[in-house]
Amino acid sequence: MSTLTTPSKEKKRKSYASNQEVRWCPGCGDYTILKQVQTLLPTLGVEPENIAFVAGIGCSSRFPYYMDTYGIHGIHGRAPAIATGLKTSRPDLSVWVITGDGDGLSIGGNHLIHSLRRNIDLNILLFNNEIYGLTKGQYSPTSQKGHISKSSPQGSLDNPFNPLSLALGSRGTFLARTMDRDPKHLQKMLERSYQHKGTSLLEIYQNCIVFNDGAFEPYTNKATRNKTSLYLQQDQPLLFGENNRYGVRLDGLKPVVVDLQEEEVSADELWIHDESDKTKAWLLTTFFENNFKDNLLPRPFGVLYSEQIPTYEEQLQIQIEQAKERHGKPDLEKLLKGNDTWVVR
Amino acid sequence: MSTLTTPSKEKKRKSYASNQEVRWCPGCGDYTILKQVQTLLPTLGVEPENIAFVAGIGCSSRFPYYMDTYGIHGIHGRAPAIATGLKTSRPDLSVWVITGDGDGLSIGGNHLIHSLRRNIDLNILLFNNEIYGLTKGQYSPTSQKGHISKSSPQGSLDNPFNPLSLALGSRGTFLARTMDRDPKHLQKMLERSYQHKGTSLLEIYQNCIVFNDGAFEPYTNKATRNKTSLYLQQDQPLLFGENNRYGVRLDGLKPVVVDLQEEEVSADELWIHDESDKTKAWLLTTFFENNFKDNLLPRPFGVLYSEQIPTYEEQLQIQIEQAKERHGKPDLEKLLKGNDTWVVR
Amino acid sequence: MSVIEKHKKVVTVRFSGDSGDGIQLTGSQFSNTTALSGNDLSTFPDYPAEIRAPAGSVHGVSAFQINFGSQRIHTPGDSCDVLVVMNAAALKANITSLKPGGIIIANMDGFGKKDLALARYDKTSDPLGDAKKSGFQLIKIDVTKLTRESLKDTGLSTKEMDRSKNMFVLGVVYWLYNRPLDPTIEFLTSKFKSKPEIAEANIKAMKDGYSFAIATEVFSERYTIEAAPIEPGSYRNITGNDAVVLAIASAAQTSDLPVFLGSYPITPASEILHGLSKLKHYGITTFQAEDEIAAITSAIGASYGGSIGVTSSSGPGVALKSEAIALATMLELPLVIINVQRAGPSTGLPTKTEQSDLFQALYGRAGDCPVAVLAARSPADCYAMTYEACKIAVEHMIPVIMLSDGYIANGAEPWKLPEVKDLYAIKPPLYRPAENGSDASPFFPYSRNEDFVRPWAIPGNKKTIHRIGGLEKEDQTGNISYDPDNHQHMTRMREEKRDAIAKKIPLQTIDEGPDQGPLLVVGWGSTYGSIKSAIMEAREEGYAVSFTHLKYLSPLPLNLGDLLSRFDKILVPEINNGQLIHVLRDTYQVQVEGFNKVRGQPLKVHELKAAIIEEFS
Amino acid sequence: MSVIEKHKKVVTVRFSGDSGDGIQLTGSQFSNTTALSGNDLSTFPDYPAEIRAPAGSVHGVSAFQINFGSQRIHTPGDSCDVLVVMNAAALKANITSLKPGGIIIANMDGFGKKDLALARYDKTSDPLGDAKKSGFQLIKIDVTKLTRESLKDTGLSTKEMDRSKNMFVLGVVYWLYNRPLDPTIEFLTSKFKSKPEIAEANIKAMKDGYSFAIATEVFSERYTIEAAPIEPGSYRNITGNDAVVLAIASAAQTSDLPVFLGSYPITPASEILHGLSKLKHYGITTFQAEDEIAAITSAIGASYGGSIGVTSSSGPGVALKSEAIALATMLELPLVIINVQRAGPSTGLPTKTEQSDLFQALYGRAGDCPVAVLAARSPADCYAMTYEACKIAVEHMIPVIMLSDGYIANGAEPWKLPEVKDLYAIKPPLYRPAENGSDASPFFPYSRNEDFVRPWAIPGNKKTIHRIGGLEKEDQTGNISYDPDNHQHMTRMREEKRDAIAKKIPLQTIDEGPDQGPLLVVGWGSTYGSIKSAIMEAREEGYAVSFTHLKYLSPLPLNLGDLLSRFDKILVPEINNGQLIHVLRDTYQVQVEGFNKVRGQPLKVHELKAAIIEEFS
Ligand SMILES: Cc1ncc(C[n+]2csc(CCOP(=O)(O)OP(=O)(O)O)c2C)c(N)n1
Ligand SMILES: Cc1ncc(C[n+]2csc(CCOP(=O)(O)OP(=O)(O)O)c2C)c(N)n1
Ligand code: SF4
Ligand code: SF4
Ligand SMILES: [Mg+2]
Ligand SMILES: [Mg+2]
Repeated sequence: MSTLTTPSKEKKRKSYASNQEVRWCPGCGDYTILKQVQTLLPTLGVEPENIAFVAGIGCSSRFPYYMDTYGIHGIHGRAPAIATGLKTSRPDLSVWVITGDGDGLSIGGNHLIHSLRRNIDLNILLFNNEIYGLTKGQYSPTSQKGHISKSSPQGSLDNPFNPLSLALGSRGTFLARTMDRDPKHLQKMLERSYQHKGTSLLEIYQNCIVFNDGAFEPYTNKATRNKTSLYLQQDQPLLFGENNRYGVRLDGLKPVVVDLQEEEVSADELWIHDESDKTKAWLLTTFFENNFKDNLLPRPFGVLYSEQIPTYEEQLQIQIEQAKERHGKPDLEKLLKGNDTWVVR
Repeated sequence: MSTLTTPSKEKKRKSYASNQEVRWCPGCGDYTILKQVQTLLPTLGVEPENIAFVAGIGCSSRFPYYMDTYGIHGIHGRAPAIATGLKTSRPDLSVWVITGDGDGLSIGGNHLIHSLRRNIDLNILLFNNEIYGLTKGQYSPTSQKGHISKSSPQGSLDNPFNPLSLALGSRGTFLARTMDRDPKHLQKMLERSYQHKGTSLLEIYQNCIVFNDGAFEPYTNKATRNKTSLYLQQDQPLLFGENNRYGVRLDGLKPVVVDLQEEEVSADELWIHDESDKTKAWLLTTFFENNFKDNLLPRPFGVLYSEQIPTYEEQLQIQIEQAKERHGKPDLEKLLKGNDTWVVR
Repeated sequence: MSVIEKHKKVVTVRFSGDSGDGIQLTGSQFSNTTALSGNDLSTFPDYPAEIRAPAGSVHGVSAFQINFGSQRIHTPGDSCDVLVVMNAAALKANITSLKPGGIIIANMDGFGKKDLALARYDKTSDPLGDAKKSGFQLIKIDVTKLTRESLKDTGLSTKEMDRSKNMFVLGVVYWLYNRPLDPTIEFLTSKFKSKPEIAEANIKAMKDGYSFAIATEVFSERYTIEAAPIEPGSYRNITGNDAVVLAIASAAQTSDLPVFLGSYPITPASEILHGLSKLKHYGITTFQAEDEIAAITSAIGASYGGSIGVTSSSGPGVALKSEAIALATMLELPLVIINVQRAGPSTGLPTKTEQSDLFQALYGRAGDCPVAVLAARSPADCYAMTYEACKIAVEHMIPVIMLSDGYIANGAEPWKLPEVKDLYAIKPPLYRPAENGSDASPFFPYSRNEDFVRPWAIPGNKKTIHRIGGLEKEDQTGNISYDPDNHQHMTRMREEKRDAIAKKIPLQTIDEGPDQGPLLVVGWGSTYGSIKSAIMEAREEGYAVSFTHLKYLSPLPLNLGDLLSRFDKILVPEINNGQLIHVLRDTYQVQVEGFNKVRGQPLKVHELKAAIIEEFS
Repeated sequence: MSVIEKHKKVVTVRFSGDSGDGIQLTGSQFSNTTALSGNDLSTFPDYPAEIRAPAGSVHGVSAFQINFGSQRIHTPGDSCDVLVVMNAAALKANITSLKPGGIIIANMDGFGKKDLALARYDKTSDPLGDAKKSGFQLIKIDVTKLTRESLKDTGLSTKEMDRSKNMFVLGVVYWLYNRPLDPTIEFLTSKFKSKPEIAEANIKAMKDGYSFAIATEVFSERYTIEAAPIEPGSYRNITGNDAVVLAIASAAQTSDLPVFLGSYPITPASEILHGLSKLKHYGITTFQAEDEIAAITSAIGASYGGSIGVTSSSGPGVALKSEAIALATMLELPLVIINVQRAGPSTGLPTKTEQSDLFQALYGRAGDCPVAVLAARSPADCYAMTYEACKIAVEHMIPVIMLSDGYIANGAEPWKLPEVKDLYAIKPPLYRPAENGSDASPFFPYSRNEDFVRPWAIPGNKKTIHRIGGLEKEDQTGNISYDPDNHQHMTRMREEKRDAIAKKIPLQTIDEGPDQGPLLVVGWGSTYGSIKSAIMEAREEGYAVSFTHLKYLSPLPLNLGDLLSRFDKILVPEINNGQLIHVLRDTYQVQVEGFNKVRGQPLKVHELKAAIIEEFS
């Protein structure tokens, strides 16, 4: 499957676009994400009437209005909870959650971590722009420490969340990272999120051109991105840099960057990516904190972790079936009677 | 310092006990924890008027009433937030948070993870009894999957949180685990929590004798606890079992139990505990999930992780000082005037 | 000395003892037998606030009160004729609820030195002697000793034998009120099916208690209470929380809709979650959410998907749902919010009752945010009003708050079983155009029917694809609109939709007394029984007082203003600091007086009666 | 053609253009200069709902309206005399706000084909021509071209030059109203201190705009507006949100207490967080919490620690705080809750104004939960009422909700600077016994003074160690109490404490008109200006209408009932579906009529005036 948009695809894409005018700032990263979602959906074999987009509040959370599918623009932070009710009661639907770093990690952090542990089959797209866009530029739980914003004139004091570490600590079963500026990879990751049965969390680096322009510059800028971004591929060694010049090797528990041009390292000494390895996944999420230090670890993009365990709603269905088997057809009369009745004549 | 209660200590302990009758169920694990806290405090050199206990709602959250210190019995789940306001505005106080697995991880999960990432100097004691006690026995976010309770008659469907994994994923800087039935260790861990500058999370396995009796039986029962519990000691190898018969070794990234009587393993091949190693800490928290599987990993007790970074309130103080330096003594008149004034005569 | 047989119209008995003494079971057995004997009755369990307080302590006392008679019974009784106390703490905690001259049945083995100390009586005191001196009739029985004696040949351990103490006492009380033992024998046999020796022991203890009462003539009188004039039919005892559960199951059936309950445990509402979680085969899904906000928002998500979304909580939990209730109001989706009120504000007295969340229900949201508000008047009425809440929510696409409270949630009364086939229908305004039909007309999610209700189009249909949200929506299309006139229009529509419900609810009727006169008492919610009793007593004494009771608080019945205007004075009793009184003053600009008690308890009939009579002086 | 010089009493000018056109800066410069010229004025910025809509589109239009005159000014004006439009979209969005026959100053370079298309005008249409046909006066200026011409020698890029377009227009308007250029020259010089070439360019463009107006005689008339009769003193322009910030800083100083603000960003309240976060050196700590619940509970924690706890939000955020407000009510700690209302319910119209959170403020909590509620009537009044809120919260140990709204939060008016030394004192009821003193009397955290206020004892003092919580507390000791009578007592105490505040607030006075008569208009909150203007106009036309405006909503002023009773009719205008009207009906059982607009906008003076006059027919 080619992930680039061909003319006929474009037509299909439009069939998933609602008639509402898209109202993000010109140049906002949200546009590409919208486009890739609209491009992907027609290829999945799910009809639009069986898809629902659920969002909270934020620039990104306007997303559902632009999709010609079912959808709910909820209240701030509650999208995962709304989606939980929808998916649990309607397991036949494909339910997508759209949230931002403020919506999903600040006010909505609790719902996010709980849906991750419950493993409800939701596709959560976290539009991370490291800022509160809609409220015009306060620092968010993913803003770099020291970030100067309207509400932090002397720099923010909070250590930012590392969203994927948090998700792993919450027992998330599918964790991936991508960015608005790489539509091809973005679409691939959207597809993988869709395919995963269980809660999938896809963190999307999204540029807010107005309040936090260039936050992900190191990973998108042509001059630097080679050195800063690593694209994960299942069963492949961790390689990055121009012509895959660099690799990552495990020195005990410590990930170390090796320059394959300078050092004599064979491919099988390198770290081989294994999505099912939770410890490796943890290490990959922590590349985050090591960034900009001596041992300049790149930012990993791709599927960091994927684990197939039963979903919440699957198990619920089993319990429903069991209850039906045990109790037979509901007999309201009997239920109302309970155990002790008497008759007055 | 001996941690056992001697007669004079008993007197000191009483001086930290309020005159309110303690009203937990007879045999509840909360009693021991209360006693150990009351025993420890007099040894710390902080006067009771400079200590505050802040709690949410739950059996455990009644704790502040029983301490003769300052204290707030707040609302369900919000203790970390209340404590954040108190500690941030009163960095001179020693602030303790008392919470339960429901209070702290269900309704209050968001405040907990945010205080962890902010690293405010709070000592959070998480009384984990894997059940909602006060509301009479519903399953909690730490209840084992399949737990049959009043609200899960066919067994709970949720994967439980692994509280320390969650905390590590939230960038917690001090994570430890202890249990009600081991007063000595409990007291040691309380002391370590106190000593840590930054948010310390101490998970305390606490037996709810009424609604979830025996939840931690494997770790407290004399017959089994040797095999199931591992006590971490800084710079010491991971050893457990009768006469430290077993050790834990790292096979690449995989922790493996070795029977030192059967296998020829030298002490330095074993995993040496290092509180400052975050990757090791992660592996230790995941022993949780490996429990009851082939490779029967023990449950680690002790300090899993400890990292010294600046606290929120320290940094805030610096900003306050900077602001004072930059702006000088507050000049209300000037502030009110702003930039543009005119005079009407 | 021979026993005098007397007839009585109404009797109140209160069983009390330590939490471990099986008081609740004793009480419910006595209730069942009483119901089978044809009496009307009302019961109230009084649990300790602590989960399990130290044995023998005052705050560990558990009690169960039953009021029964040969006439209609509306409350568990202000105070009791007979007080059973299993230990000293029980006496201490309950003596104030005994009528002057009332009977104390005391287990003497619970009045040892240790028991007195645990109950915090003075070492040297003799509380039973003091009680006798105060004019109470004292029946001393060595229950523990006698039970052990009775069971000595069973081979049970002392501890096991002691568990039957309550049955011994129950036997005594059965004798006192001339009750058959069979119902309890049947119950015990089935309950301990797998442990027949335990069933045997309990039955023996009860029989021996009964015989003991005959043989020892401890009582000089014995009472018979004739059957009450009760409407014929099948009955069961039911608590308010159980009634809520059954109503929701009923609504699922009659509407042919799935139900989704999102809930977070809280006293005294948790039993609704517990009860519904057992009914998966009724198409009912329960979700124990991480908090109240997730509870209600998950229910909203499910409503969008085509379920009846329900959420249950108590005041502080409902406070957390305010923002989401407003979302549901904007989305115009069905949503049922059950609020089992408790004494507040804040954590307050969580195990005590109050009806102080009326303000919150009516007004507790940002913006102009009209919802429907109903209130149940008794345990059994929780069935009717919850069913009604589901019907209104679904048929009017609106959030409905159903107010219950700790008193009726835990209290029980006989409930005449409805005929399932007679349950009135619930007709969701579902809109499902045939997907392959030729109907090309576009779908308008915010078009409205004659009751201002929008169509409910659930995901899965290609022709009704639409999105909804909390931003103001354009009339008809539901698209976002910032148009000022549209906002004015939609604000009005939401209000008119709520108001239009008034056409569907019953007109307000007078419950007691003439439909005009000097004094009307207006009640709402769980005070019904107390007010009814007080009114009946006052009327018997010749006072021309009338009574009406509100079950619909928003919208109010269309004729209420007219009805109120026909009385000279209006008195509103409430278990709060005055809430409905403000609504009536505001809505009808009538002079209203309040009778307000905020004691965490049901209204006392005699106090209210006195207040009513006072109005005539 | 020579220019006629005219005098005018009141003028309204509306600047509009694309978000990128610098409209807000233009407006605020015009305001400053106008203020310095001695006029009274009122301004309102009208931002687009989107952060940054596509350039040239209608929803990307930004506007700034100023109403100024030689008499007292109370609103930014219903409609404008002069409308400046920088492009076609601006015309489309704002033409309805121009008075019949009003002047349009149009930048012709914003009316090209592309501009028309972006504004969604028909390809073939000529909106300016149409406007002229409708009787508007049209002044066409090629602003872009002229500005580029003006700056062609500066060496700036075209893009840079175009940034001065707004200054060119400002020059034109300055000429039209006979305004000096110096204040803006000064402003530009200081603003672009580090970029003098930009300052120069802007100044040149403005001067050339001014000269252009003189030279080309595009206008046939020119206006002079005399200074208004304004109280002598120092003035500045202030928005409501800025005023809140300054009031809190002032309260910190006069009370000698630290302030802790816990807040979570939300439109239109965020500026309070922004403003206070710059004032750390005033003893003000700001904490951007993870949500509104953490925001308020952190403030409660800080209050316990001895700070003035403050939290700021808007309706949906305040809804989330309900449970915690009840906690603070129980804890009896100072807490200030600023609610900058916006149009609801739910997300509603977040950038639009409304005063529909009064119900929520008064009643939106579980249980009987009395708090104090105040409301500011104008941008500058936000200072007075926020200061008052701090004072009441601290001196009465109670949560105080201060209601502002989007209109006054963003709108600005001249504010007479208070003398710092004249600010009245705030006296916290701190209780700090000497630790080494011999005073052995025990400390009672829930004892009360004559105003029912408990002592505030903060951690750090050995003699006042105590614990508080949300469970009902025993009178005096503050220990947990389940005693029924105590609960009744404490419920009453909490209410009486709130009610006692009434003794401390000013009696209600009549703002306009006689203190008795046929009609009284009662307002509250941000409608003050509109009502005042409408009343003054109606009175000038001879209608005997009076006006009173409420700033204290709970408790209400002691004499309000008396005051209301002296009028035959009462009219309550509100920007909601009717809220205060219910409070008055309830409290005073008076007949009240409502004038309710729910359009997300301030009340229109002429509409209200018409409604007032209607009352006399
Ligand atoms: C209860 C509530 N609190 C606060 C807000 C204000 N608010 C709207 S969106 C937002 C944050 C948006 O940030 P993010 O989720 O990162 O989305 P972005 O705009 O950056 O895409 C906030 C604070 C709200 N709408 N509701
Ligand atoms: C807002 C709110 N929701 C629900 C409750 C009811 N509630 C009180 S404690 C509790 C859970 C207690 O569990 P946990 O925190 O584990 O404490 P434990 O009793 O087990 O010590 C719940 C659900 C409440 N008091 N307030
Ligand atoms: S403010 Fe930022 S995130 Fe929001 S639409 Fe504009 S560019 Fe995008
Ligand atoms: S219910 Fe459980 S946790 Fe609560 S006091 Fe009793 S034993 Fe302890
Ligand atoms: Mg963001
Ligand atoms: Mg627990």
